[in-house]
Amino acid sequence: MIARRDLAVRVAVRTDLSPTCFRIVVATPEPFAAVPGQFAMVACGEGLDPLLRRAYSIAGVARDGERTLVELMVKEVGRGSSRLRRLAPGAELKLLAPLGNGFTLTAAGGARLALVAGGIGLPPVLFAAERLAAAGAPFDLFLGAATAAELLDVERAAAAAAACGGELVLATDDGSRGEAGFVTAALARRLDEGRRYERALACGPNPMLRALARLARERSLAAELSLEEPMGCGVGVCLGCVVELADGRLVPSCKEGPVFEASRLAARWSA
Amino acid sequence: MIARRDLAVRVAVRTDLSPTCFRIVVATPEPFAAVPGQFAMVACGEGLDPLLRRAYSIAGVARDGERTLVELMVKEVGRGSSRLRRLAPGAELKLLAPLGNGFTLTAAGGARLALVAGGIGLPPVLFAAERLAAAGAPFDLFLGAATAAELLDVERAAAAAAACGGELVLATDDGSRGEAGFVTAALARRLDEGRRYERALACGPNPMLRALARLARERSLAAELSLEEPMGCGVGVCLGCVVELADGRLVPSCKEGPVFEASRLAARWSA
Amino acid sequence: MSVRLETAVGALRLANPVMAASGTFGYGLDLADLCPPERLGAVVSKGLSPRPRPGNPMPRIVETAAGMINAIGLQNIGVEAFCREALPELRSRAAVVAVNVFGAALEEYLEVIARCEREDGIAAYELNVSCPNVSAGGIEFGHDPALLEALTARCRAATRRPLWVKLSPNAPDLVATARAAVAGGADALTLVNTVRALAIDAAARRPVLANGIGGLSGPAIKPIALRMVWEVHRALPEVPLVGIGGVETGRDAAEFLLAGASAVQVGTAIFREPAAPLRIIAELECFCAAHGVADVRELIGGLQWR
Amino acid sequence: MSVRLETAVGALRLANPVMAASGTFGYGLDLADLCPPERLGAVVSKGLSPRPRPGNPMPRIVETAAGMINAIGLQNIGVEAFCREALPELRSRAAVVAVNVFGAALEEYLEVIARCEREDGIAAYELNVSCPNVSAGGIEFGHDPALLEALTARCRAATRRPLWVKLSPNAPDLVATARAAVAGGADALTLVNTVRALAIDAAARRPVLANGIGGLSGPAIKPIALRMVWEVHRALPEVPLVGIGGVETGRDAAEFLLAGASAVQVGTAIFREPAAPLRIIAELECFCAAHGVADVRELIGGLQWR
Ligand SMILES: Cc1cc2nc3c(=O)[nH]c(=O)nc-3n(C[C@H](O)[C@H](O)[C@H](O)COP(=O)(O)OP(=O)(O)OC[C@H]3O[C@@H](n4cnc5c(N)ncnc54)[C@H](O)[C@@H]3O)c2cc1C
Ligand SMILES: Cc1cc2nc3c(=O)[nH]c(=O)nc-3n(C[C@H](O)[C@H](O)[C@H](O)COP(=O)(O)OP(=O)(O)OC[C@H]3O[C@@H](n4cnc5c(N)ncnc54)[C@H](O)[C@@H]3O)c2cc1C
Ligand SMILES: Cc1cc2nc3c(=O)[nH]c(=O)nc-3n(C[C@H](O)[C@H](O)[C@H](O)COP(=O)(O)O)c2cc1C
Ligand SMILES: Cc1cc2nc3c(=O)[nH]c(=O)nc-3n(C[C@H](O)[C@H](O)[C@H](O)COP(=O)(O)O)c2cc1C
Ligand code: FES
Ligand code: FES
Repeated sequence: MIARRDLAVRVAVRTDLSPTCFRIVVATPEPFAAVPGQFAMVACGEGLDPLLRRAYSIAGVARDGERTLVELMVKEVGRGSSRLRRLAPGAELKLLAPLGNGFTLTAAGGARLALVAGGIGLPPVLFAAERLAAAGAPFDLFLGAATAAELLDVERAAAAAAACGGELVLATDDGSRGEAGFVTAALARRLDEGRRYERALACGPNPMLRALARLARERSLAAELSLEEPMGCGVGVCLGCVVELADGRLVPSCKEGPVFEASRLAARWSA
Repeated sequence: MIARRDLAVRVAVRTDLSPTCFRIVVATPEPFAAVPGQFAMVACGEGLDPLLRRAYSIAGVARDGERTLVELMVKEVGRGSSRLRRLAPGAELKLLAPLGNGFTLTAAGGARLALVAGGIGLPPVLFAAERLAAAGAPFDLFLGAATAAELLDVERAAAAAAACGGELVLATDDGSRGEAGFVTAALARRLDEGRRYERALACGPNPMLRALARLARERSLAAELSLEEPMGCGVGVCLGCVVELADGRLVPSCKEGPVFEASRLAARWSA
Repeated sequence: MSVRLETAVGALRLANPVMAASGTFGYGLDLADLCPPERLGAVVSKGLSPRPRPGNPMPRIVETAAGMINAIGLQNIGVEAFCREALPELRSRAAVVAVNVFGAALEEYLEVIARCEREDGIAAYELNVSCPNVSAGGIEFGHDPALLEALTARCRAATRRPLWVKLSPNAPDLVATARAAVAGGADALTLVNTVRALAIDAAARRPVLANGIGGLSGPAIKPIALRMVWEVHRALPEVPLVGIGGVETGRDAAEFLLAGASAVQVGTAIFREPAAPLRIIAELECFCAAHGVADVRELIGGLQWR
Repeated sequence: MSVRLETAVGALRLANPVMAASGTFGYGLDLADLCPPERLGAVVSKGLSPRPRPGNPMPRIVETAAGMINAIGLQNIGVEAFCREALPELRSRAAVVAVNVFGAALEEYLEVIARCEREDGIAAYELNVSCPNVSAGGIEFGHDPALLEALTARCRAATRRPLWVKLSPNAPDLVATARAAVAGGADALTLVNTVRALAIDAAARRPVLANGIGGLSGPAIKPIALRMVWEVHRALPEVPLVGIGGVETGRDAAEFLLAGASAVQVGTAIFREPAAPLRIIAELECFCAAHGVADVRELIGGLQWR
């Protein structure tokens, strides 16, 4: 594993993925590697506004000649993300990464993984899918969003799933594309049909993660959830991001997470 | 005179003038006009950093088809100016203008004006020169700077001066270009040689303005000085920019100025 | 959805809850082209003293992180000039005007009020007992509950118009100060004034401001001001409050209302954007519409403590 | 020009005047890869209580304009775990360690100190008497001079190590509080802790933080902190001070030194940039070199009042 560093990077590409979401690829001459599920703390804009960095999951890492490209996918929501959106290629950025623990990508020989993403929860899940595809490990990929326009990067997701014969399941709350309803319901239907998974790996909004944790408990499915608590530092020193575990401990999700085994979390996560 | 407005403009051009100074030309579809010596309050960057707008003298106004171009010249010094420097064409900017009173450009028939600029005091003086040149009014143009590299836009200044047979006098503190020493000394030499001016119009650092005010008092030369007090609002309501007049009153320089008749200012300006 | 923006500070009805703060909007007309005073809930005049005051030497303002420090020293044209030069046009525009009153001694407050009592078109008095800039000035009144009660009572006796007392965030005991003002007869409390602060020019080894200490305002102090409004509202739920400190957006205004303010004032934001109060009114209306608030008064004190 | 960066807080000598603040640098080792503790003037531990504390419910932090509000609730691993898990490596790195001590009652402060007295490698104690987060907690000590003097005196009697008292900016009378701590035997005063503040989620009509009120830190409070350091320095010029509040740059550090601090602490800036203290040391050195300051101690209290 590569040590975390505070990298000064430059924007290589900034493209829109949807009316509200966009991709930022930054380039660094430094060696860099990350595990899907790890994240970066990004200084969004010069000066003091916003004051704190924002956490973004790493969506991919690629070598490009002398430099390493690191990909992020961001939804424009507030101060930080709107600053990022306005960056042009060449703009400088500080990025502390890789942080956190990441998903468990190994599976017992031949066993299948279920990768589940909701909305802007896609980046770590897509990163995991592409890593698994490259390794020839089987998985199904479940992508959910409120509406068709918010299903991001579907072609890349399809290619990753296809690489090892996995299914790409799309679901939208409004039924405008793929199956209608929540993506966790789509997963439940597969389980009902008898499909078996070694483990589910998921990232998305809290209600989705809760639904998945419930499903996992009911069906005795192992599940790893990537949580997004508000973060102050991303490195375990502010204690602003703690998550309650089943044993009552409050642990910093930036350090012990952001990925947690669903069964380790306090009961309210699967209540 | 056109009413002040809070204009949302876009950067049309951003070019370097020297290692530290640059030109920004912004475009607005609104009608706009200004008198040399007037200024704009510019919101330098989104968000709260920096909090207050910065005052910049208007360096020129030109019509370009459907839009009006407004020119500023800025020296990179701190938070605000460095944000401006990093703007790319197309970037949005808010600009409250025109503000303040401006220079008196009319002269009694045929009488000559002395236009004096020090360093980044050039913009309002160059604007005045170009207006006078267009009107066929005679003037000499004195440009001073610490060193040759900080003499800005000399060709444009030369063209303006040449247009009505005026002299362009360059002076640098280190003698690297033009006459060696302060620009006010260059003016004093012309006065010594018997050249007569109806009035001097000046903008530059305070020590230069003080030297000019002294010279004006000693030689009974009328002089208008464009002052640069730190400004909070630019529109007369914060009282952060007051200037002491000879009669003891403290008046907001953004409203009653920024251009003041040297003889109206408190004695310390010409002491 | 149509939103009712009318509110009231005690008996004084306002068309909307957004006022321009004292010292940041001149005498009400300086920015009339960009922000017509009659469109605001009210305008509060620059602090007026019986006679003109020159104020402090320069520099008087300095920017800080998301804030600014000022030590203007209460420069003003005096109550007489205000009544003659500004008030007539404010009246003819039907602007709601609150006069911010400042005095170096109790008698001076009374002098200002007495002069104003001769005029129509003044909706309220706001006593500035909290300006941290003039050492011989208002600061003692605002920091000593007994003194403040006496001052308020004397001013109360001098007018039947609404009387607001503007509290200092630097008072040793904010709630005690608030109680004292109410005991003296204040109809409403404005909070907060600026926070005592210092900026240093490290290269020169001097304070940046000629006065040394000044008052911090702007977004930096908003979380402090909100806390204080809430504390006073909780202690004195019946007392109308006017919230102020770093209001920049309609959402900020809504936050102050929720914390217990009946209206807000906008100060430093006007320096950044002269029409800020108009934008804030529009944003507040949008906020209400988006959150099913038909009457802005539903927000007042509506904070649900956890 | 070579610059001497050594300073001293009372009898405690430090290689440079920049420390990591309590609660923002973990137990001294969490960021050792990015900011080695031994390169700092000192590191101050997260506030330690006799036993581990779980802290407050979430959310615990919220960003504000140039600041943040926290209500962590003094979550910590307890003094025992600190002594066993962190202290040995801090010792072997030769880091200068100050232990930030917190107790819900006087006896708890003494318990923490007693446990630490059994360990080598602790350079000083810093009493947190000012945390505004735990209602049953330290806040009373810091707001009541008599109580604070008694607490300090009891802690003083329990150790011969340097004893610092960290003051609250929310105390009704800062200078009285400072005097009380000194009267109780404090060797130095750290100021300031966070400023009581409130953030409101207007849409939810609730405080953003689960605890409601929290403590404001970051650049927003720097001008307030600087003013307080200067006020205490002016009142008690002989007392060593440690300045804290919004230090982001070497220039900020120089400003605190000029205002009377012998050293500074860096808090929130570490969240923005884990290596901020190292950058600040370098910038302070540059500042000194550029301004002809051969020894950083020349700056201490060097502010020339106008
Ligand atoms: C481990 C981790 C990974 C993340 N990965 C991604 C990612 O890949 N892509 C992406 O777009 N975002 C991601 N986020 C969220 C991101 O960090 C920011 O919170 C988000 O971009 C909003 O920041 P902002 O400055 O634009 O909005 P702000 O101005 O901070 O806030 C806008 C709104 O969002 C809410 N909000 C702020 N922070 C959070 C949070 N952490 N979680 C939920 N709501 C919040 C605020 O309360 C506010 O209502 C991640 C967060 C974490 C903790
Ligand atoms: C009427 C007027 C016209 C101006 N015209 C121009 C112009 O045409 N081009 C131009 O480059 N600048 C001009 N200025 C100066 C400009 O407004 C800014 O002060 C300057 O750009 C520095 O801002 P900053 O944010 O970059 O630096 P800051 O971060 O604000 O400060 C950097 C340094 O400059 C000092 N400083 C800040 N404001 C002033 C000030 N007003 N005067 C002197 N020193 C100051 C600070 O003390 C600090 O040391 C003008 C000012 C006024 C009042
Ligand atoms: C430049 C300036 C001048 C001020 N003058 C006065 C004044 O005369 N009387 C008064 O009561 N408050 C005065 N104030 C305080 C403001 O009215 C207000 O209480 C404070 O600035 C906080 O609000 P804000 O953060 O919106 O600016 C002044 C503030 C500033 C910035
Ligand atoms: C998240 C957080 C936790 C803190 N925990 C403590 C603590 O345990 N003990 C303490 O004395 N101060 C604590 N503080 C206060 C800081 O040490 C410091 O006094 C304050 O943040 C101001 O400095 P800054 O502006 O540099 O952050 C904490 C501050 C923050 C932001
Ligand atoms: S974000 Fe600071 S501890 Fe996790
Ligand atoms: S800058 Fe505010 S009065 Fe002139």
